[in-house]
Amino acid sequence: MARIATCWTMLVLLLAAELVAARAGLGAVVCVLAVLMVLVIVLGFMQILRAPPLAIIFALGGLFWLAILLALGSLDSFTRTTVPVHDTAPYAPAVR
Amino acid sequence: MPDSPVLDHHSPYETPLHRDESAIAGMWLFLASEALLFGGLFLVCLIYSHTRSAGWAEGVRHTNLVIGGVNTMILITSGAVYTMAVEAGKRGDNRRVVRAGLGAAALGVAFLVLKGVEWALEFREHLFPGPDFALHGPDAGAAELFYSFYFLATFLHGMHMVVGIGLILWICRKARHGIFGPAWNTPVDIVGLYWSFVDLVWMLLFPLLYLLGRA
Amino acid sequence: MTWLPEASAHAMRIDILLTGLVIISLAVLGLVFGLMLLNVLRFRAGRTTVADHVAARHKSWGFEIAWTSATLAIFFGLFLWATQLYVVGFRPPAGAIQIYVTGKQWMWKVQYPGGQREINALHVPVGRPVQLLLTSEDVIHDFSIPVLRIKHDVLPGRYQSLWFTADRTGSFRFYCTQFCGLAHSRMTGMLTILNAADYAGWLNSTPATGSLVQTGEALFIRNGCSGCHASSRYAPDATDTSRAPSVVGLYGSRVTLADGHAVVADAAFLHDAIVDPPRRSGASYATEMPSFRGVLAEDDLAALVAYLQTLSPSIPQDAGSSSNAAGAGN
Amino acid sequence: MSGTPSPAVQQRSYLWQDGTLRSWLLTRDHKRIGLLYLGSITAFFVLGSIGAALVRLQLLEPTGAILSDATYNRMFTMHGVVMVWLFLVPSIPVTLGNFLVPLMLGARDLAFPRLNLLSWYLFVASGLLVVYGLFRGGLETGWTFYTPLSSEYTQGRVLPVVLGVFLNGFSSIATGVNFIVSIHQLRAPGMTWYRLPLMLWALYATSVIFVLATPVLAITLLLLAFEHLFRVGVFDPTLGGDPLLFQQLFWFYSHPAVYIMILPGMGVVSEIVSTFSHKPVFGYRFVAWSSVSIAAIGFIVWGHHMFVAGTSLYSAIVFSMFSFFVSVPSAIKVFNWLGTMHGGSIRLDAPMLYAMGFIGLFTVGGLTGLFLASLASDVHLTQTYFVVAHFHYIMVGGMVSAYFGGLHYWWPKITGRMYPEIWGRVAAALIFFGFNLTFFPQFILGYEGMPRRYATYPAQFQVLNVLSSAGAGILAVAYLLPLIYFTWSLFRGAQAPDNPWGATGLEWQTASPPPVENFAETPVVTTDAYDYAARDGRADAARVDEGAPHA
Repeated sequence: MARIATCWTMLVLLLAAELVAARAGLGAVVCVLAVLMVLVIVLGFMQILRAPPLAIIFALGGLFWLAILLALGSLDSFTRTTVPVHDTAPYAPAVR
Repeated sequence: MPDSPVLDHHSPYETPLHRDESAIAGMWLFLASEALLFGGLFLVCLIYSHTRSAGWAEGVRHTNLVIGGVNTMILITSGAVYTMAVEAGKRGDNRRVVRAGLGAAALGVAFLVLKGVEWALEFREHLFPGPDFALHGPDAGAAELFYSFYFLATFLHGMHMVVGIGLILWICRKARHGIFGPAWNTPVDIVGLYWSFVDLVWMLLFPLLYLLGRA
Repeated sequence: MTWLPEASAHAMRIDILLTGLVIISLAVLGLVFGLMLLNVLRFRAGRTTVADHVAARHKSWGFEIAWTSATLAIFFGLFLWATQLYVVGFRPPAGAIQIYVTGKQWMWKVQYPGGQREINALHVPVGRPVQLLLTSEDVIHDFSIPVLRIKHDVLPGRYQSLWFTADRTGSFRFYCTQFCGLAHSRMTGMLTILNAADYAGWLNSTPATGSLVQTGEALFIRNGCSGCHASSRYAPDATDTSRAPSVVGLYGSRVTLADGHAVVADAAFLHDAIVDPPRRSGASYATEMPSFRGVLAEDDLAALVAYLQTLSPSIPQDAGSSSNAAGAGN
Repeated sequence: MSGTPSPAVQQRSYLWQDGTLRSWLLTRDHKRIGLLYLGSITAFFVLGSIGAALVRLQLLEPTGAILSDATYNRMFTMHGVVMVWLFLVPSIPVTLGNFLVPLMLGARDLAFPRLNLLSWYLFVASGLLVVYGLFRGGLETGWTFYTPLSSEYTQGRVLPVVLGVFLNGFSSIATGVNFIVSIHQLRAPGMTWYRLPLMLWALYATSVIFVLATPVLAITLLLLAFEHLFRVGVFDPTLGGDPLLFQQLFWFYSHPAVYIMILPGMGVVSEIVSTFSHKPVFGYRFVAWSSVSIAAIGFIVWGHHMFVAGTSLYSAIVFSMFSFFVSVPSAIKVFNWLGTMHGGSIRLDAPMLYAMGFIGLFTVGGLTGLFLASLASDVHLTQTYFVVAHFHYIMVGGMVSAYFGGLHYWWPKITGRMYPEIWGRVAAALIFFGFNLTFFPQFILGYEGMPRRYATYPAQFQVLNVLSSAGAGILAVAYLLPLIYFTWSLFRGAQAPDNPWGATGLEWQTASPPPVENFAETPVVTTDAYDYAARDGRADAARVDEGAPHA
């Protein structure tokens, strides 16, 4: 019971901190706080440390593959040079 | 998922503990799978919020922070309340499982109602991407991308909420018959994992949809 | 069937790479099939005594490490070789002729620096670097020139670059190789590689922006006519009349109408047919042509008719003798 | 040839105990669910083959022999969608895998029997949705659904097809979760990880991909459905969205999906090669871990589908390098199978012929994969018939051969009947020949530059296309043969002994067909997988007990 109350309080505090950080324009801090909230839920509510060891393996595996998806999936977008086509395209039809 | 405290003779397990551990591990594996489902959305967000940051932030600034914040509080509380049901299940206190479960489900419904109100407001403000999209200017395209993401992400999360509420009600019905006890409460546990996961996803979506880029 | 020619030095380098790959593949295939055959011949059941199971099991590490590292080494060499040839594609030389190519369901529109345009055809000089700047008006296409061993996807909203230096003259096909809808397989054209003098002559004889014929061609595309009427002599779909009659050679031909009588498709007929589409006898097309009354102004119609006339080069006409000759507006 | 099995066998076998339709449709027995799957994917295989047949008939003539452009486009889309999601991806895992995983583990059932049944219903529902979409209106986007063609420029039935594939994904995830948890939790006493049959290692690796890649496909299709429904969305180029992002997400699933299709085939081949060489698999641990590393590396190579798509140079180089890496474990497997045959005592029964066909054709497919992993040559060859030939060598030459090999190998166990051996060999040889005639010319076509998905083509390509279509005709006959003689063997085949091939796996230690509870008593494993010395020793001992002279 006390554990749940503690976790709930921590989450509420983190949420408040998130709002403050967002107002201050600290994007990175917001991200860190969001990850902390996730950790509180995983450790406090889902009690992953008391789950069978297999569950921890599965959770870490999911996290690992998520990292692959995000890292390699964004690699192209972040290293690409794009030449956008504007309205003044050279093949603008001759009339109108 | 096991549906009774005893093993029937076709069960592949040796002991009930063996069965319950497998069920919990299986649920975690399913949640890993779910994480990658939302992972696709996070990738979309990660890319556009950097490559099209100006318009994306403009979209973020038009979301309803009050409703979003209240909803986050509701979900935090709902998660905490359902975790009480899990604790009660471990003690075999079926009445508390029902009460906490119904409380968590009610909070979940409140979340969905508020979300619906928020959507209605956004539709009225023409924030749904399309020909009569409300925002104009050079970055309007990226703002529309943001709203495509916003509506799909909240829809998908909402669907998970609906499934979660359904599962909680199913647990409550079972608990009313008093079938959970210290020896067997795996379904309560498993639904708790799912409900916390839905919670967890929102804790990530909330900053992405409402906070990052607002200032 | 003739073997695919190489029309650039890059194409030759790609072929050398491919030859290398083929040789490696044949060697490995020979090894695999050879060993399989030898094993089957040598160790058929009943031909040998049962092997010593236990002894065979623990000797594998040496072999495993050997063939793993051998494959790794070969693969890494191949990777470097192929990558270095690929990187070239990202570095167009300065001073290349820049030609804009726009993909559209289902045609290629090509525009030259001097304002010349053509459809489903590309003329380039031999020996000079050419850079194609590719974009699309709708879906993703892909511009592929097999004789040059290059291709690139063509995306809406941004330019892709594809460059080459052709080193032999001739006419070769290019294709759309990214599936783009109904008439994907008809989105092909001809690359003509000319020597310097012929290229200059071709540029001079091709009308630049603003001629009546060019205006007409633009209208023909923009109003959707080209979606149904085959209009290109270069594309393999020149005879495709499943959706609507071809307009290639239509001008000056005899057309039998639904009420039975035949007329010669002259300029007046074409004009009226656009405003008030006639029914032909015994013809059934997948699409029905809408009326363009009120959609097209009279000067638009004049331009369209002028363009259509250029598609019947053998018929003497008021507006020049072919699309390559100067149009009526010049 | 004997008639019906003895009453004793009937009573114990999973096939005969309670034969009502209801008991089949509500069964939680993994063996019966495997058979339900077998029936459904056979139907989809036939459907997809009809699509292929029409495509090959059309291409007999440069101008297109029988179909309009629109119908041709629908047919190759139908062929692709049905074959990939309704046949190849499920094939070995859901039929043989479902049947064998518990038997090989020495377990009574999979970890979640009801989830298993649910996955079959999801599969059937998804199949019906896809078929509905493809036949009521049709779809002409190719199986890859590239945006914006599929979202904003098609009138086709995008939604039912996409929803069908979406549901199909959840069927896959359910199967994957079931297999992974079963292999972790339900191993018989003594069955350590390094005693698992290689089939299980392969299925484990496959399941990892099922569970972790499929959800990304699901979300991709959801984004696509959103975009198609509202004609605006996150890939929309008119908003400055990136259509390539769709391809990134799509291939994040669809490239690993290639390994979903091929890994179980490799597992089957490992079993067959070992059994018919009567020798343990050479380099067991390497083969086992190569499965896992294929699954893992398979996740980081998807960008090689996009070398000409307009991605960045860095991304292309990184993905090309990883693509070369992924072929190393495949090479390890091929060499180890050859090592297994060396020094064995080889019998060339039909399953072995299929397995050898797999090794040969998969090698061709893998080697031509190098042409496509190499950046510069990929530019020339991609999106031509070279690619078509390459992946058919892997998928059809490799995977379908392994599937048929596995069906022949375990048919006695599944049904309790032997198939006619002569016909099995004839079909195997015919498939090998017909397959090569169909697809080898396509390598040349691709090099010559013939683009894929063309309803019409320049006349210079006709000769090779006619050859290819002729091969397809032979292949069609060759695929019909097993269908006929398997059906025949159900009624007239000889009674199968418990272990007709002299194999070592636990599945061969129970009756053919197995009883409902799989094993009369839980088996205890005391030897490594493929320990023929121990098995032969036991068999000899049994013979001595019976008073037979010692060999």
